[in-house]
Amino acid sequence: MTTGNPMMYVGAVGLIMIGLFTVLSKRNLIKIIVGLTLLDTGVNLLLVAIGYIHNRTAPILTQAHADPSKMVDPVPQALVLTAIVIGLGVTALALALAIRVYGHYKTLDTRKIRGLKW
Amino acid sequence: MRAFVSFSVLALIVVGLALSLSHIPFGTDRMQVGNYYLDHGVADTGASNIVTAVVLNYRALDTLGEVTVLFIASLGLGVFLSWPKKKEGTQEEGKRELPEASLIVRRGSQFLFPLIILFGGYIFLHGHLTPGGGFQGGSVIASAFLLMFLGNNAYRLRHTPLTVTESLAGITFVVVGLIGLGVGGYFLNNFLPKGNMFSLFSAGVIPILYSAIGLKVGAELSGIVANMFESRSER
Amino acid sequence: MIYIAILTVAMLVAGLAAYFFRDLIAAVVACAAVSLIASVLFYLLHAPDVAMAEAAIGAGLTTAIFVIAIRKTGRYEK
Amino acid sequence: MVATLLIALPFLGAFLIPLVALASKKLSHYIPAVVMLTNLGIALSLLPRVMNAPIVVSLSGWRAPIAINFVVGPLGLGLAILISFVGFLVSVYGISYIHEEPKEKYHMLVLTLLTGATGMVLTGDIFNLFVFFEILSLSSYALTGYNRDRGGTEAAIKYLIQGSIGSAFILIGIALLYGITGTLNMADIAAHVAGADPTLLFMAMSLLIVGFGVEAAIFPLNAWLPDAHSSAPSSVSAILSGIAIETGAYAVARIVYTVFDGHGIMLVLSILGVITLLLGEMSAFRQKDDIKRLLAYSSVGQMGLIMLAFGIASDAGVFAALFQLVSHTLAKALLFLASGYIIYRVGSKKLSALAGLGRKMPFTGAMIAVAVLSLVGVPPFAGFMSKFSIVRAALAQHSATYTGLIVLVLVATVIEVGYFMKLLQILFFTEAETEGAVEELPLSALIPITILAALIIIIGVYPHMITGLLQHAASGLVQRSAYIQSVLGAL
Repeated sequence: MTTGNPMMYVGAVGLIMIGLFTVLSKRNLIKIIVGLTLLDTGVNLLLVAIGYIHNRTAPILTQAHADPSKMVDPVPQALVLTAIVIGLGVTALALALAIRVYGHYKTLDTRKIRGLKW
Repeated sequence: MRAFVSFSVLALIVVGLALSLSHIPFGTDRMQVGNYYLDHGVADTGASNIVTAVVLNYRALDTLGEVTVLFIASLGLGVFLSWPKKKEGTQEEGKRELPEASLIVRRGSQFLFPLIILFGGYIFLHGHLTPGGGFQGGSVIASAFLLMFLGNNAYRLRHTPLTVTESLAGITFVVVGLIGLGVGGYFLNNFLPKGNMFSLFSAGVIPILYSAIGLKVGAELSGIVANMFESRSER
Repeated sequence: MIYIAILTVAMLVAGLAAYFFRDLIAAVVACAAVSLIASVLFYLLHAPDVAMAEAAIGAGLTTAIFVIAIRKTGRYEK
Repeated sequence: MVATLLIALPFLGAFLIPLVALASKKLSHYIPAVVMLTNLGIALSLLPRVMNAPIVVSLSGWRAPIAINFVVGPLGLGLAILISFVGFLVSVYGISYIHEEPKEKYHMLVLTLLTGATGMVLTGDIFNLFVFFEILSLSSYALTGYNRDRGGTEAAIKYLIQGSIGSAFILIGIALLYGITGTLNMADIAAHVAGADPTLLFMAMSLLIVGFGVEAAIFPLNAWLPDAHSSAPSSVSAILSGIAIETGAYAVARIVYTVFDGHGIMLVLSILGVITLLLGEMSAFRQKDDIKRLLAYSSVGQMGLIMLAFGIASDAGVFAALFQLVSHTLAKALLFLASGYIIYRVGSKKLSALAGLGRKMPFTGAMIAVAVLSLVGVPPFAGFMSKFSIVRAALAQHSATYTGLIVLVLVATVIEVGYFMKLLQILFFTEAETEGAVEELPLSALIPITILAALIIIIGVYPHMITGLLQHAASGLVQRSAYIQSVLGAL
C-alpha cells in the first residue's frame, strides 16, 4: 500500500452512502433495516481505517511480535467491537418490531402503514 | 421530492466527509492515548492482547454499557415477540412449517453442538492472549443454538436458565467492578495479580470479566435467536 | 495493493446488490457478503478481533435473524 | 468514589430484576424505585462538595485521558438529581399503572433508560456518551412499543429508524474527532481541537449535533416525537418527555459548548430553537383530538425554547435554559402521569371525553391546572421564573436578532396560552357528557403528582432554592477552560 491510499476510505464512505440511500429511499421495512446494517458496517470500517498505520502489525503481543511501537492503534478496534454488538442489538430490535408491524398490517410497505408515511 | 431530499442529503454528506477525510491521511500515526495503551498496556493489565486490555480495563465501562445494550435488545424482543397467551392455538404450538430435517443433519447438529460450545468457551477464555474474546465467543455459542434450531424442528430452549445465566453474568461484571472500587479505589479496577504474560491465568480480572461477557452474550444472543424462532407472525 | 481495491469494489457491488435485489433473502445474502468482505478488510487492517466479531456477528448471526424475520413476514419487496 | 455508585447501582439493579422476578414478581417491580431513591440520596449528599469543585472520578484506576472518567460537576450532578427524582416518582407510579405483561421487563427497561440518562449527564468521555446514549435510546424504542398496539409499534419503529441514523452520524462524528485528536476524552479533545482544520471540525460538529438532535427533537429531526410520546404508555411518555429529550439537549449543549467552543453555531441553534418552538406550539394548537398528542407537541415547543436559550451564549442564557429544562420536566411529567390514569379511567384519549372531569376529580384537576399554568408561564409557578429568565437573558444580549427572536417567543406563548386555556376550559367549564362520578386517582399516582405540583409551586415562590445550583451549572458549561483544567489537571 502506498502512503495516502484512500481506497479504504472510499469503501467505507461508499458503504455509508449505500446504507443511507437504502434507508431514505426504500419503502420495505426489512430493506430499510438492511440499509441500517450496511450503514453500521460502513461506519465501523471508517473507524478501523482511521486507526490503521502503515507497516505495523496487529496490537497483540506474541513472542514473535513484542515491539509495541510497531503496532496499529488499538482504540478504534475496541470502539468498533462495541459498535458491532450495539448494531446487532438495534437490528434485532428492529426486526422484532417489523414482525410486529407485519402482524398488524400484513404488509411491510411503509406507504401502506399509516404512521410511517413521509 | 423524496428522491431529491435523499440525494441532496447524501451529496452534502459525501462532500463533507471527503473534505474532512482529506485532513486525516490514511495510514499515518496520529495516536495520542493509543501510544500509552501500546507502551503500558501489558504492564498495566497483564493482557498481551492490547485490544482486550482497552476493552476490559481502560474502557471497561463501555463494555458494561454494551452488554447492557444487548440485554435491552433481548428484553425488547421478549416484549415484542410475546403474544397474548390465550389466543395461542394448541395445535400450532411447537410446530413449524418446515419439513423434518434428515437424520444426518439432526444427528450431525447434535454431535457438533458441544464442540461448538467448547470452541466458544475456548475463544472467550483466551481473549486476553489471542484475537477474540467474550463477544466473539458468545456469538459462537449462540450459533451452536442456532444450529440446533435449524437441525431439529422440535428443538426448544428453556428461557429460565438463559435468564439466570444472563443476570448472573451481568451481576458478576458489576460486582467485580465494585470489588475493584472497594479494594483499589476505582470502579472496574484490575485488583488481582497480573500473573505471567502469555499464560492462561494472567491479566487479573480480565479472564473473569471476559468469561462473564462470553456467557452473557451467548445467553442473550441465544435468547434472541430462540425468541425469533418461536415468535409467530400473526395473531 | 491491488487486493484491497478488488475487495473494496466487490464489497460496494455487494452493497448495491443488497439495494437492488427485490428478493429480500437475496438482499440479505448480499448484505452478509458485504459483512464477510468487510471482515476480510478488517483483517487486512490488522484488526483480527474486529474481523472475528464482524464474521461471527455481522455475517453470521445478523443474517440468521434476518432470514428468520423474512420467513415470518414477506419474502418479496413490492 | 461514592459518585461511581450513581452508575454502578442502576446497572446492578437492572441485572438483578430478572433473578428477583423468578422468586417474587411483585418484589421485582419495586427495584427501580428503590435504586432511584438511593441514587437521589447519593446525589444529594454529594451536592455540597460539588458546589465547591467538580469531582472527577477516574474509572479502572487510570488518570483522565487514558481511562473513561466521570465529571460530577454542578451541571451533571444537578441533572442526575433531576433524573433520579423524576425517575423515582415515575417508577412508583409505574408499579400500579402498568397492567400489560411482561411487567418485570417494563421495569427493567425503565431502569436501563434511567441508567442511560444518568450515565450521559455524568460521563466525560465522548464514546462513553455514545454508549449511554444507545442504552437510553434502545430502552426508549422498546418502551415506546410496549403496549404492542398498532400506534405504539409504528411509533417505535419510526423512532428506531430515525434514532439509528442519528447514532450512525454520532459515530462518524466521533471517528472524525478521533482522527484529528487521537483521544476520546471530551476535555482532552477540547484542548486539542483549536488548531484543527475548520471544515473537519464543522463536519464533525454537525454530525454530532444532528445525531443528538434527533433525541433532542430539534427541527427538522423531530418527526418521531409526537407519535412516540403519544402512543407510549403514559408513564413512559412522562420519562421520554421529562428526561430523554432533555438529556439529548444536554448532549447537544455539551458538544457545542465544551467540545467545540462553537460560538459560530450558537445563533443557528437559537433560530432552529425558535422554529421548533413555533412549529410545536402551532401543531399543538391545531390538535383538537388527542390529549397526549397535544402534550407531545407542547414538549416539542418547550424543547425549542430550551434550545433557543442554550443558543444565547452567555451565563444567563444557559442558566435560563437549565431553569426552563427543570420546570418543563416537572410540569410535563406531572401532566403525562395525570393524563395516564385519566385516560385509563375515561377509556379514551379524546379531549372531548375529558369534559367536566376537573369538577369530578377536583384534586387531580387542580394539579393539572398547576402544571398547565406553569408551562404557560403564569406567576407564581416555576414556569414563570424560567420563561422570565429566558427573556431577560435574550434582552441582555442587546442585539436586534435576539430581540426579534424573543418577539417570536412571545407569539408562541400566546398560542400556548390559547390551547392550554382550551384544555382547562374543557376540564373545568364544560358540562360532562355523561353523568356519574369518576374516581380520583389511586394513591400511587396521586403522591407523585402532588409532589411534582408542590415542587412547581415551591420553586416558583422560592426560586433561590435551585438558582444557586443552576448558576454554578451554567458557568460550568460556559467556562470551557475551567472544565478542561478540572479534568486534565494543570497541563
